[in-house]
Amino acid sequence: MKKVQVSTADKSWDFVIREEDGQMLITQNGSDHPVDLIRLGQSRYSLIIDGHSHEIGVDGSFDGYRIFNGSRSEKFLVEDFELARIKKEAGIEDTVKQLNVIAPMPGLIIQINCSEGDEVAQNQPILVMEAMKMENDIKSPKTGTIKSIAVALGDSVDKGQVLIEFA
Amino acid sequence: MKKVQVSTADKSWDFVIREEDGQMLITQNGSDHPVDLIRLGQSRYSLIIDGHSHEIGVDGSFDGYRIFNGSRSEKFLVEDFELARIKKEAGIEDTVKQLNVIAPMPGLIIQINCSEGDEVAQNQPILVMEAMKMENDIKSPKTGTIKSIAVALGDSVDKGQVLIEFA
Amino acid sequence: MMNEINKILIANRGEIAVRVARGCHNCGITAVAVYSDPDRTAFHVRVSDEAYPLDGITSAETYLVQEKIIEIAKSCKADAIHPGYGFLAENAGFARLCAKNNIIFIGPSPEVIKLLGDKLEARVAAIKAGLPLAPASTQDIEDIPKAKIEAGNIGYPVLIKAAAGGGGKGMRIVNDEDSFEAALKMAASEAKSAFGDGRVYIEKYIARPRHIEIQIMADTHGNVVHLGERECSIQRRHQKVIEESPSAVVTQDLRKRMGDAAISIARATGYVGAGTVEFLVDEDLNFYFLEVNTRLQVEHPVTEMVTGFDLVKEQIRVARGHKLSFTQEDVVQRGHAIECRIYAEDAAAGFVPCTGKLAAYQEPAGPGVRIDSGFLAGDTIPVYYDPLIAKLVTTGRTRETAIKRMIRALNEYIVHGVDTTIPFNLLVMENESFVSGILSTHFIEDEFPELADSLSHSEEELEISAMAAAIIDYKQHSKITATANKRAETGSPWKLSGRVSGLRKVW
Amino acid sequence: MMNEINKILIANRGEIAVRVARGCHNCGITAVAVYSDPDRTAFHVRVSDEAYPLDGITSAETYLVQEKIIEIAKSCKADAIHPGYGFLAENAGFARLCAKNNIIFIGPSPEVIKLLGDKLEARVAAIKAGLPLAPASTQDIEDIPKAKIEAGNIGYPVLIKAAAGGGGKGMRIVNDEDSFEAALKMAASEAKSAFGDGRVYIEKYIARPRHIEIQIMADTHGNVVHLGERECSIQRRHQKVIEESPSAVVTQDLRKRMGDAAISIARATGYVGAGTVEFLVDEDLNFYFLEVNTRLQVEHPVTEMVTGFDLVKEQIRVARGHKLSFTQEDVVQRGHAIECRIYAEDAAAGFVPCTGKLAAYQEPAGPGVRIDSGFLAGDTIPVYYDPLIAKLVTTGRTRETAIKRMIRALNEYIVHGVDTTIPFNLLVMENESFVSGILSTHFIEDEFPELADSLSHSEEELEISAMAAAIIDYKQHSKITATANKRAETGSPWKLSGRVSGLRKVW
Repeated sequence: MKKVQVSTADKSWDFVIREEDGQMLITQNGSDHPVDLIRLGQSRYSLIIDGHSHEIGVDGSFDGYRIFNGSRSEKFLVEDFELARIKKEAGIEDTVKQLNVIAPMPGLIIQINCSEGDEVAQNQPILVMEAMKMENDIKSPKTGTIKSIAVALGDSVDKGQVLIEFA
Repeated sequence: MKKVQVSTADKSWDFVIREEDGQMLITQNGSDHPVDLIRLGQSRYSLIIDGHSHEIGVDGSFDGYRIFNGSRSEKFLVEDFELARIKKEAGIEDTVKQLNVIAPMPGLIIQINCSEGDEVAQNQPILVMEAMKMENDIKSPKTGTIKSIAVALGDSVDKGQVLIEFA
Repeated sequence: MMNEINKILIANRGEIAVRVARGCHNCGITAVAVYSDPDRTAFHVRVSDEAYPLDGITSAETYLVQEKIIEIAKSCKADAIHPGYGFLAENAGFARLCAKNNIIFIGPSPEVIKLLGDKLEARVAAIKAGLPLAPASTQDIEDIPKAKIEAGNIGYPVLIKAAAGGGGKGMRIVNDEDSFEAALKMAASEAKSAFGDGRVYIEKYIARPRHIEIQIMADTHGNVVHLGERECSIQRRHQKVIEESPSAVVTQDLRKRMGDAAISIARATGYVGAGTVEFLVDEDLNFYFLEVNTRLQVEHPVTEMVTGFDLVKEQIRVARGHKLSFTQEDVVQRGHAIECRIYAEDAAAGFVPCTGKLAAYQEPAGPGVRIDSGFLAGDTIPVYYDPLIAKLVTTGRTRETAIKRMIRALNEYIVHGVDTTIPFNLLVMENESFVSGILSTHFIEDEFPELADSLSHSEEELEISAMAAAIIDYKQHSKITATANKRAETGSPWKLSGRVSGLRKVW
Repeated sequence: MMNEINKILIANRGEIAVRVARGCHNCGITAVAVYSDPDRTAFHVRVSDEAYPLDGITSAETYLVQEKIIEIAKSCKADAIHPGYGFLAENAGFARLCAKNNIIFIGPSPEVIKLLGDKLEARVAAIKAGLPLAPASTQDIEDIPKAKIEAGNIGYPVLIKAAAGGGGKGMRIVNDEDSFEAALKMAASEAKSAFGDGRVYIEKYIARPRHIEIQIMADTHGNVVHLGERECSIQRRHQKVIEESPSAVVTQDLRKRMGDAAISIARATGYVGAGTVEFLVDEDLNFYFLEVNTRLQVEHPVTEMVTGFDLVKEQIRVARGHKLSFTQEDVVQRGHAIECRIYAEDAAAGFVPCTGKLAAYQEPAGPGVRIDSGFLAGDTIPVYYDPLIAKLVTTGRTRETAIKRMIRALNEYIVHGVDTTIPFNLLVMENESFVSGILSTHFIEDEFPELADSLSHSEEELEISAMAAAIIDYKQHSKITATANKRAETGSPWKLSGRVSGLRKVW
């Protein structure tokens, strides 16, 4: 049995997972859901929960889990429930909540629309990158405070490079 | 550089393979063919020979190479050219030429149409298996002499099990 | 009376279960899959919204167990069950069990299924409805001397057929009176053991017939329409392998006469839903009633492509109690469609099933291509069920275009890991008689008496594959040598095996 | 004059190169691919018969290098070059270079490409041919006071456009005379820097226009036909994203008038091959000539699906010097077709391109679905080129059916590894205005002012994904624990990391 907290930048869920007579069960708010998870390929699963069939992909390049479900993806942090509680009490923020801004592709930084210490809203444009012959607005993934800006105007950046860190 | 003999049950080819300035070349009958082989997945390759593009699959479960090209497949034995020559002189037959009859699926042997020592023609029906609710003729893969029959009437056989061995 | 249908349980597997799930999704209906143990990760499970286990392996343990399916349908609150084809699709008892449990069975009534499922009863119904039939004995045979007289009246050669038959079992061609009695007894005994029903009857044997069938759709409001013909003459072991619509020989007049005949028997029997009336057509284009299939056919897509209608959607409409969305006047065939069934079978070895893993699996696509598939890359073709992988359908403004597109699509199709009937289909598409539209149910034997030879590789193809083997071996060998050298330095015993590997490769 | 064409070099990549290769194969023609270094294993290389390297990475180093392409065409003895769209498709110089090297360029003559590529010259040709145009300055602007008078005569708001323009660059909307001069200067400078040509002109700004275009085909024998319209009003950054045929607002009469207009300009300019005449249509259904695209369009499949013609095949016919295979009377639209472009883009973040590996990639199929794709499972979307993955086209007897099938197909589409515009396309398909056929080029801004919010996950979806993360983590953790326990026994320091892994997982 394992009790975990799963969180995105602004939501979190508590689940208990256990196995009984070879049947895996996930419990949320006191109700049990039978689970059948079968690996299809390297990072692809067929998941049946409560009889509902889902095709799930997992991206291993993300620090946490990036889950693909249908045509959408979302990033999750999975933590031991007790650890999450202790950390919260101690005031330690976890990784997904600290979410950095990462370069989605290689390119050139041609505009910086924020400063260190700025409060920014989710989806607020904070940078402009030139890539693939286009100017691309890079938006804030969350509402929060900018801790540091890791790039300067005119910098050439690689895919996955950290551009901005949140406090 | 490597000189090899590639053979099926009834054909064989001699090739020389070498690399020159990073370019792989395969030579047959004195003419060079530039080769570009790129692995696409576990057992799948993109092969460009002389500018002609082919999609090649390789089956690792066969003792030798089963090559898929387009919608067809064929089994090949690849041997060092010198070794093949020595073996031939010594009268040693190689694996593909000795080709056994293998059960193509699990099933029940319901008829045996040949005896040990029989000369059979290629594609001559030699066994009947019941499988997938159908009676399936099993035909001889080659013209040759039957060395031994490894199953009896009524035997239940697994996929891949040897049914008949050739001399 | 209108029936609410928001959730449909699909009592099937493979490509038809996927097709029906798509039909449900096209109508905004929840699709429920059921699956045997080997099918846990099958495409039909993955494409459906819900999926429940049947706990078992063989068809007899799973897809044929009526009670299990009904129980799942009830517990997941399915409004209806779509049986696909095969399994329980033409089982009157199952249709009755659905009704008893207040679940809509998507198909005709149990009575109609039963009536048309019995070949002798169906013949009687067809005669009453005024359909042309091949001369035959009017009932099953009990008395041999009387049967001989009937056979003589019909005229040899005659065909002895099982009343409960199908798939060529209990069937015998008899060329003269001398061999009649023995053939009759054998046919009856075969029918008895295959179907538990030894009744047989005699029919005129038609040489080199075409198999042409009419698709019908009927609603509960008394509307019956036909959607034109499908030609399914290319068969192996009495099983269709290539189908097309329209037929190269059916004129507008013949289509109307065959269509009217099909509508007549549907009206006479109170038919509801999608159905197919099968005919044999002789060389003078006389047509003879064969049987009615009371379900969606494997080959329904060719009709969909030329008429533009969605047959699964119409089936659901009818099951809901609605009127058909179209009338006979709305049915206009446009262009041509051909279907090739892609089986995991080795055609050269007499179409023996091949099972195994689809190491690579890439379907053709693009202009004029529709594919209805039951498998995905990486899947294993299980040994327990029908080896149909997919149905490849191409369309074009003309038959010629549809054929050319089929050749293109077959060449583009990549299946590594198992042998398929793709090379066989290519052979047919490039055959002169086929291209000229000269077909009969004897097509394969007539055109390819030595099928294995016809299917053998071209020299050029074989040489490319041989080169590929040599090159892959070379690359593999270089890698092994590199590893061997590395290990040799550290004193491992690998050096020896490195040398041996030149002799014989296991990879 | 008949030209022999047995081998065609496709000077393109991605889905259009695959589409053209399939067109070649449908005609029994050898398809030759060319490829940049990152495209060595791209679908267009694998589907073609021959493939030759362009040695380089960026478009400027490869697909745009005319000499390299001509050299390959000559050395592999290609009879013709098909340019697809983009790259060299509307480059008069390249068409001329082909002619000089005795290679057939599949498209109109260099003179026609040049004439219609210049927006001002094209406007003049359209006026001469009697096409309706939005009121505009008759030539490029040299004198600002004179331009102000022209703008006043046209009536504000006006649009300043680059003569050599495209893609919204050098374009400005001006609402009143006060802001005219500044806008004019900015537009000219932008046009100069983007196209090396600072000429601009003034056009009446049409509020909420629809973008509707007419497909034409012309042969070398003087036959010109149109194949009906495509509505392409749904655009982001002046780029089409969803197209359909027929348009919900085009009546038979309007179609004939727009079709006749398109044929007029084709005749007037001596057009040969496939082309598209683009119009803006205002709220009163007045239509205004916009421009002519002298190539196959991205969205050509919707026309193919409703008319039944194969445009690539017709292009090849025309290039061979044959007459078109059909006349205007043969062109009948049947049913409805919609195309959704599937881009590797994050629509919520303003359609920024996403690159990466297609860890899982599974296309929808079945009834009413056509997909023209440029990628296969396992491929990487390269950063260097257009991020179009595929074009998904659905058809139906009605627009409603085509929309429902599109929703079904989009839901069935599996892409793991990169974000795509699938959720955006779903949003549009389920939008009330779209379903009612109320469209304009401002559709996206009008309907989804907060696109990121509209695209956010439903609570239910998110919860399932969270559960999936928890379950996968649990399975992964069990495995790690098992390994850790095993290692602990052998005294490895893994135990500690086993404990730490509960805190933060890298996987």
